[in-house]
Amino acid sequence: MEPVVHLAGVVAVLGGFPVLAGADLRVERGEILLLRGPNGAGKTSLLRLCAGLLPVERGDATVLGCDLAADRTAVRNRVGLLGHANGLYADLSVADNVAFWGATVGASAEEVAASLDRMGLSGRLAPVPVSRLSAGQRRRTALACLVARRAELWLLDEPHAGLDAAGRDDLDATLRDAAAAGATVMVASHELERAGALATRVVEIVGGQVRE
Amino acid sequence: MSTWRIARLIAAKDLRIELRSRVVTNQVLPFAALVMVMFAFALDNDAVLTRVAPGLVWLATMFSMLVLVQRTFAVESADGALDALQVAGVRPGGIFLGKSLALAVELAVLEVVLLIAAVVLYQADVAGSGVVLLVATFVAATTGLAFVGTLYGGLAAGAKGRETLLPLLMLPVVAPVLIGATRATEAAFGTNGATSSEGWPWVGLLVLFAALFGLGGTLAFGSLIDE
Amino acid sequence: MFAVMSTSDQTPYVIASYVITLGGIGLYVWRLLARARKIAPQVREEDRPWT
Amino acid sequence: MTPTPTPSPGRTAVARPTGTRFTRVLGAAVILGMAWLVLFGLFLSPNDEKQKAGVRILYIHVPTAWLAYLAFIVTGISSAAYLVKRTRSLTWDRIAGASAEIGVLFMGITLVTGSLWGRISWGIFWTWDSRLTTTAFLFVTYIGYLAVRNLGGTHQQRARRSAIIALLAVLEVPLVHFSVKWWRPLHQQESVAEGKLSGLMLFSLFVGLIAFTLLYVWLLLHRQRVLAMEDALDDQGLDVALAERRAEGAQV
Repeated sequence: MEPVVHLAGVVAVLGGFPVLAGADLRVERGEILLLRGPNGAGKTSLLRLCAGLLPVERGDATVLGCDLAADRTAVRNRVGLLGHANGLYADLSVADNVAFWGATVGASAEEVAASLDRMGLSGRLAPVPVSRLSAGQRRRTALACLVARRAELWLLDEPHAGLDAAGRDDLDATLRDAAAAGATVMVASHELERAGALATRVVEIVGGQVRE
Repeated sequence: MSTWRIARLIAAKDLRIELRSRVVTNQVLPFAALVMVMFAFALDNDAVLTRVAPGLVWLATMFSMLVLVQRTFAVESADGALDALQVAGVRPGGIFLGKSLALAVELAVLEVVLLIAAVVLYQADVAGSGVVLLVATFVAATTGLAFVGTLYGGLAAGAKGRETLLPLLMLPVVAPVLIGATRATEAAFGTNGATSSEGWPWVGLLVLFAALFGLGGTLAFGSLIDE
Repeated sequence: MFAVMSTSDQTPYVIASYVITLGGIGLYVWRLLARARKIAPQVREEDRPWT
Repeated sequence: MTPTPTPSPGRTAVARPTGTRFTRVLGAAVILGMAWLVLFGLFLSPNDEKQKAGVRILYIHVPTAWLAYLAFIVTGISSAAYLVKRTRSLTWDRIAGASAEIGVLFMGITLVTGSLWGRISWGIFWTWDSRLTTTAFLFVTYIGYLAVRNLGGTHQQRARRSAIIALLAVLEVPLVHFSVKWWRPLHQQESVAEGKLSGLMLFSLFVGLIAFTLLYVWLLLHRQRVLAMEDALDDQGLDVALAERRAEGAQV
């Protein structure tokens, strides 16, 4: 079965610096992969590359059957990325944000409502503008947007950061459900005991390279 | 998702943000009106003011547009929404048309205020037959400006330290709109004997400008915001 | 149509235009070749196919 | 594929970094041409009975203007060539960049000599006629293009972004030209004055055109090669950084 993500000797450059220096990685469908590694090792760049945001300077990268070196826009609507930034509109309410991001990929109103429910946001928080939310609540909103995306490949960068205990449980449950439903998840995280229990496989990223 | 549906979705989102944040109504409109008053201080001769009123309206529009474009893309890059839009695989042409539509609506509101200011402050008056010409000029010029503003605003929003690039790139490009719209508005106002029939060739130029940059922008936008 | 200006008055402008043109180009050429000489040693031989 | 750490090239100075036999011959021709231009333009050719000595400025003003326009046409064509998948190569991007830079230089000179000529012919430094205004507009537009060129990102991103801005600029030129032409028709005096050069004066103008065209080709070759070396340096720097990055990975 063709791997969801296949990287071979991938080099990526950011501001002249090789953030990825020959990364090799294979990820199969349904896996929850944990990417561990010190700051600046290249975790974030790897996720952004898989999402088609970072150009492949050298090497080959195939995600969901799309060759990123040739055209890195084809893969985008099948991938969900939650980076350090939440990608939310501060002036809009929680419900408006999730509805907008769901609509960009054609999610129905029910799916949007389910996503809000899933992350415990359908109550009094829904009409509140994102600008007045706490960091944890914003993270939940961003996750709700990701759930509404129904992506085949989930890419999450330090998702547990800023979440309270309940939030982390919801997150883990969401990721397990997504993997069970056939999606593939890649999580970059420092929190080993938390993410370790969740992951089906752990890899180390050091100096822009991947070590099993 | 067709490009038009995406465009409507993004335009609605932008306008809803504006309704919630009220930046245009509370900050940009007063700024534009203030610019018109400053012109009056600077030129302080009523005959001159009336004669150059059309030029001043469009100059104030240009400067206010820089602020509007910077605002509309600051909203996107504040929390990484521009990246999220790209990852959502939204057709760049749709983003371009959507943001242009929202920008055009904001520009139109701004131009109405400026026109009122011109009539009140500069005693500009529209000859009866000129009204049709005036509306046509404003619609064509606003569309062209919205396309150019969104296109070069997208490039400037790409990465840090690019905001200063926006005026350098955009202002030369809108020179034909400044010339065309001003001449057509003069014809509509009947300034120094201009008849409204003289204005229509300029409207033709504005329509051509809007069409070219509408097409060019839809094709080029994806590459310009790709960081 | 043409401003009344004696030939002798015009000469400084004519000289100035030639000095500005040739001087500007000379400056650009000098800066260009200096830049070439500075970075050429660091570039590998095969990256300079024209030699 | 681990890159072999590049042998650090010796510090020996390179005799002709971007020169070849062809550019040496071309360079000699350019110098000869310029000498002829100065000789004929300033000394051997007579004054014009109407413009008097002013006509001498035209022998350099007109060629630099022509070459500036040619430079921007080359930038437009090579930008289009880069965007077409079949002919995509960074060489096109470098030609576009080099030509635009030379174009801005020539355009700047054209504007200065143009205003000097205006000063002694019509008594004023600047008139808003359609040619001068379009020239000034192109000057500012391509300064914007050069600013876009060094916005960073990979060479491919730089090339794609610059090519699009160049094509948008090309789209823009007719719009500006017509809007200005309707606004202020061409200045009768200038077009008349140029039209009727003859004899030695026409010859001087001809020498100017030849000399400046050769100069443009010479500059383009050298500038493009400097850009090629700078890109190669970036890639080389990347190999070194990659080696260091891998070493960092190995120690942990």
